[in-house]
Amino acid sequence: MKKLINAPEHVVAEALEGMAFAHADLIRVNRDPDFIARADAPVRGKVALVSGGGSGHEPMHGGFVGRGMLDAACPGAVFTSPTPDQMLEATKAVDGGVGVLHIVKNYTGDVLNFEMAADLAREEGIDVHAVVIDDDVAVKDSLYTAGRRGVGATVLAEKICGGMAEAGAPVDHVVDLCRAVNGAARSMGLALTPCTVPHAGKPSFDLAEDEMEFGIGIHGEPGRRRMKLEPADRIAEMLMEPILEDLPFRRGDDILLFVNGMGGTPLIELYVVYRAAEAIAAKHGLAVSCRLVGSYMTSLDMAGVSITALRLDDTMRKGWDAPVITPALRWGG
Amino acid sequence: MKKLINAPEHVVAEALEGMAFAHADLIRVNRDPDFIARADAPVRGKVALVSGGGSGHEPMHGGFVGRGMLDAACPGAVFTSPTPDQMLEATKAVDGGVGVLHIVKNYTGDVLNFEMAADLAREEGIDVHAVVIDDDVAVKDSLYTAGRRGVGATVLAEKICGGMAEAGAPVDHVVDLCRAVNGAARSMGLALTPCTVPHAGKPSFDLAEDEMEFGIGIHGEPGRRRMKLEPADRIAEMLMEPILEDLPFRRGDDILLFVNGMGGTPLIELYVVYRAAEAIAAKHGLAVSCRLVGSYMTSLDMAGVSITALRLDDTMRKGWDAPVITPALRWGG
Amino acid sequence: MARDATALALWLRHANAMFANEQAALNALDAAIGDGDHGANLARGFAKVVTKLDEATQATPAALFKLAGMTLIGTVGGASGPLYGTFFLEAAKAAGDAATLDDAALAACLRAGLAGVRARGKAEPGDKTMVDALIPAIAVLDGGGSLAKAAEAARDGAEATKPIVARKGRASYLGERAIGHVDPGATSSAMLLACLAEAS
Amino acid sequence: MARDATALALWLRHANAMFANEQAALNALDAAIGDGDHGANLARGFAKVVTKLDEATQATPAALFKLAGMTLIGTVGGASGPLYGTFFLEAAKAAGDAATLDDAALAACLRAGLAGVRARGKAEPGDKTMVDALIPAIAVLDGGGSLAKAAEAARDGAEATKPIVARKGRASYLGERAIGHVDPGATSSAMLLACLAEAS
Ligand SMILES: Nc1ncnc2c1ncn2[C@@H]1O[C@H](COP(=O)(O)OP(=O)(O)O)[C@@H](O)[C@H]1O
Ligand SMILES: Nc1ncnc2c1ncn2[C@@H]1O[C@H](COP(=O)(O)OP(=O)(O)O)[C@@H](O)[C@H]1O
Ligand SMILES: [Mg+2]
Ligand SMILES: [Mg+2]
Ligand SMILES: [Mg+2]
Ligand SMILES: [Mg+2]
Repeated sequence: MKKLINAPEHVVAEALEGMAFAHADLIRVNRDPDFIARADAPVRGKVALVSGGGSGHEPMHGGFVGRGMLDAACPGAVFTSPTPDQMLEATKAVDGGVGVLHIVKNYTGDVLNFEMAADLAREEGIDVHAVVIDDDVAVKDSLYTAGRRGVGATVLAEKICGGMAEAGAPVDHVVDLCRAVNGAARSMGLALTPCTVPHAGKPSFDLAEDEMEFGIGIHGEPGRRRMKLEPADRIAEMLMEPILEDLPFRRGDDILLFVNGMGGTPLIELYVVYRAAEAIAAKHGLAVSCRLVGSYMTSLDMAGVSITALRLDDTMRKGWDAPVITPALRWGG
Repeated sequence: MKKLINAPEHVVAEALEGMAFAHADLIRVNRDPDFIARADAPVRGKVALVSGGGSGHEPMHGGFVGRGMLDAACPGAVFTSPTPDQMLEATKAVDGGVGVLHIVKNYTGDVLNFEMAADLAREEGIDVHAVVIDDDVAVKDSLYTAGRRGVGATVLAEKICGGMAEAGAPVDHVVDLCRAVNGAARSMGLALTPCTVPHAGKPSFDLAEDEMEFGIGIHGEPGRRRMKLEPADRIAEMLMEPILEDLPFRRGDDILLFVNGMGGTPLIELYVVYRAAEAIAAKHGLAVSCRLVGSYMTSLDMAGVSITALRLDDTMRKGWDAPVITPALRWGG
Repeated sequence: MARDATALALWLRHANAMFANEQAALNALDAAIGDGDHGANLARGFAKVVTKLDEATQATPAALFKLAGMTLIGTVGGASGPLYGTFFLEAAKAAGDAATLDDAALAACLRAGLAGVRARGKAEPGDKTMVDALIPAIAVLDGGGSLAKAAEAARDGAEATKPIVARKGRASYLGERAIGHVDPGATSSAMLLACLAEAS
Repeated sequence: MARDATALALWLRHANAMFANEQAALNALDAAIGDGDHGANLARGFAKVVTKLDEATQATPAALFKLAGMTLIGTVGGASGPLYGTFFLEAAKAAGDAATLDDAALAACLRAGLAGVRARGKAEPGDKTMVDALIPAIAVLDGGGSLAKAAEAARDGAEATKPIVARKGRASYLGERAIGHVDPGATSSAMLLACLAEAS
């Protein structure tokens, strides 16, 4: 295992300290329980957004804390859901008195821990709402699974809802908007290499030199099927087709297109994939009006890519375009 | 070789097209000769900044084109200097009538090609200046080498000079500032893994599972020496010490600290290194007032890190803090 | 047989020893159909429970269970943290302010714990989860069987998760590929009951 | 012997065939002490030169050299692109508007080319660069020797770069580690002169 770390058990804490040094103007890092809050929290009269999940997906979620996006993020151990006390303390620290939204990725652990935290926060009189994100079309959504996993749409929901919350939207609007974003977004991902969890010290699965793993999640879990490596244009097609069919997206839809790197993939390759993805969208008669290309929701050092498409409406576009000032995402005033 | 590409010979062109799709609001991509210019170029009355170099270092330089940073960037083939016709056309396209600065990394190819381009541009009546960046303390700067390589200071010089040019600084000031930044910045890097150039199809060097390569450049070339893998804190020390000794930095200096990922290193690890680097700076009595953490100057999929320290003065700090709106670096209005 | 908080604390201490020993085995079970952290999660949680037990004696079984539940919730994370945490919190509620628990009262606590796990996780029997170990164990107690017999039933229940697909938790993503692997949570539940039988 | 532009074009066509064939070998030399692209760079550049030659006949040697120089500069990149480009541009200037070049005039062109390379790259003899092949070759011509002899001298000059450290270009970063490897640019220069001797 080749990593720039001191010891597996200290990675999360030390990275948090590094973030605290690097972004003292934007965020405040609380230890024990661990959470990251925006520097000016709580913002009175603003709906607060809290998210969280296992570490190893950086910049998600801590890199999205700041004006116009999240009010707090709770990092768990690597790939392990954080605990309700973290979420409770984060919720209390950022509550502006007009409601808090928990944005939860659909993994049993995340869902259960956030549920408990919400119960506890409500007992303390905070108006907590939760939206579970489940946009991964690689998982069959049926009674016989834990349901689709939450992947790329999480980043979009956090940005869009964060933008509207900052602009003063009331809690019910923000909650509905978050559900709407989740309902209109679909994602699919693929890995060229496995990742190595520091604690485990060895790759999460084996993959031959000419193979890729199709339909992966973000925890180093194997995907839907293993197949021969394909050229980037074909890979983009294989990801876009199930995404477009699933919603389904229709000719004339206006979309946001998000090409995400899994951590070990260089930016030059993401642009090659983005080119193919936007061409495919155009061929399907979709108008791409918002775009994001980069490694925003990662699986440690995994090489790979995921694509997310979101059918936009006016509110979503407004939320997306709104100013955001966080360590990882920044635009506007 | 596992890459999200179609064919090695198309990577650069297709990535450029992907960038053109993804950032149409900020940049304009010219093909044949290839260069990226800011969307509103030429900006009359503003000193124009042009840089360039081999591809494979993304987001450098194309990701730094936009308001407050570069006016144009010229991408060569992967790890191969671009040609003078690219630089000439880019220079003509962004010349605002008050001088153009070429920011050149010190590699023989880059230097010679930019020199020819500058000669040609001057023949066409453009007031071209050039500053060569050579901040890499891993290379002995003597009569007997091509001199220090240009690495991390390039990003800082482009941002700082871009900020001041945007604010209306005349060409002589911008040129002097660029020289000053280069003179006050020092860098050092290290690789945990080699990178794989698409054309070559195999790793640029071999490295055992417990080894790292110390003093690498950004072209997959081997470094100063090969050694056993060390913990992140020790690695930060090994990079910081030669940097701090070389300038030398002195107690009380105010610095910008830049921890840069080489492409295949996840952000969580960069924060672990940043934590150690800032602690070391503090121990040496340095005040860190500006910071950058991320993969901004990469070597394709190489896992590794470089550190750059810059002794700041007021003008540099002003240039750094000035607004920047580019695909890869964005802050301020 | 009536157990006070000190006697019941022995259960949790046994469990801590068990999970410390079996951590790697549980991780391996979880690696096959999940993400490989179940043993680490429980070892971390029960170690913290024992630390807290060492700091202060608990006056009642309810206080002991509540301490265990809160500690597990705050340290385990993942899916099993809230589930085992809920198990002990519900057991605490069922224990009321009794100073000791006889067999029937202890059975009532375990029954309440199971109900809590089912309410929180919504797993049905046969979904390949810890519930598949807990249900048969409680059924034995309901029928007047001993804790030892209940622990045996839990072990059989865990074994019976091997040939089935999962419908809850991470393993459910695998579909048919989960067949042939025992569920790690069912296994840890069986271990927990074995420790209780041994401590009683 | 007087050569017109068509006769000299044969030189460049030979060179193209040579670099296409020797591309891998030159890459390998460059991989040892540089970045492994020297063969690819030259093959790309001379292929483009030949494409341009096919498009239009050049009237004078100067026009031919200028076309070659501009094309190499615009397609080769790296260190060798501007250097070989300058070589041909300076040769073109030396050719003036002559319709043909006799031995002395051709030697003058090559001498001017070398001077251009030295002015641009600032390499001294013994720095382990293409200059180490070009200097002895021009010296042979200066002494009245044939092109064939000059090409031989270039080959010997290239060979002589093997035991020395580099002071220019990428190879200079390697220090002592460059010892034992022939310089790729010196090798390609020797090939270029061999092609000229063959074409004349
Ligand atoms: N909905 C559920 N109800 C009951 N038990 C569950 C449920 N989901 C998962 N489990 C149990 O949790 C175990 C996994 O726990 P653990 O590995 O600690 O958490 P995670 O899956 O978050 O990594 C599974 O083996 C299963 O027995
Ligand atoms: N300053 C210089 N003067 C003369 N020749 C040089 C100089 N620097 C490098 N070279 C020649 O260029 C060759 C390398 O060319 P090439 O591989 O195409 O470019 P790069 O080094 O940019 O990859 C070297 O082998 C050397 O002969
Ligand atoms: Mg887990
Ligand atoms: Mg090169
Ligand atoms: Mg698990
Ligand atoms: Mg080379």
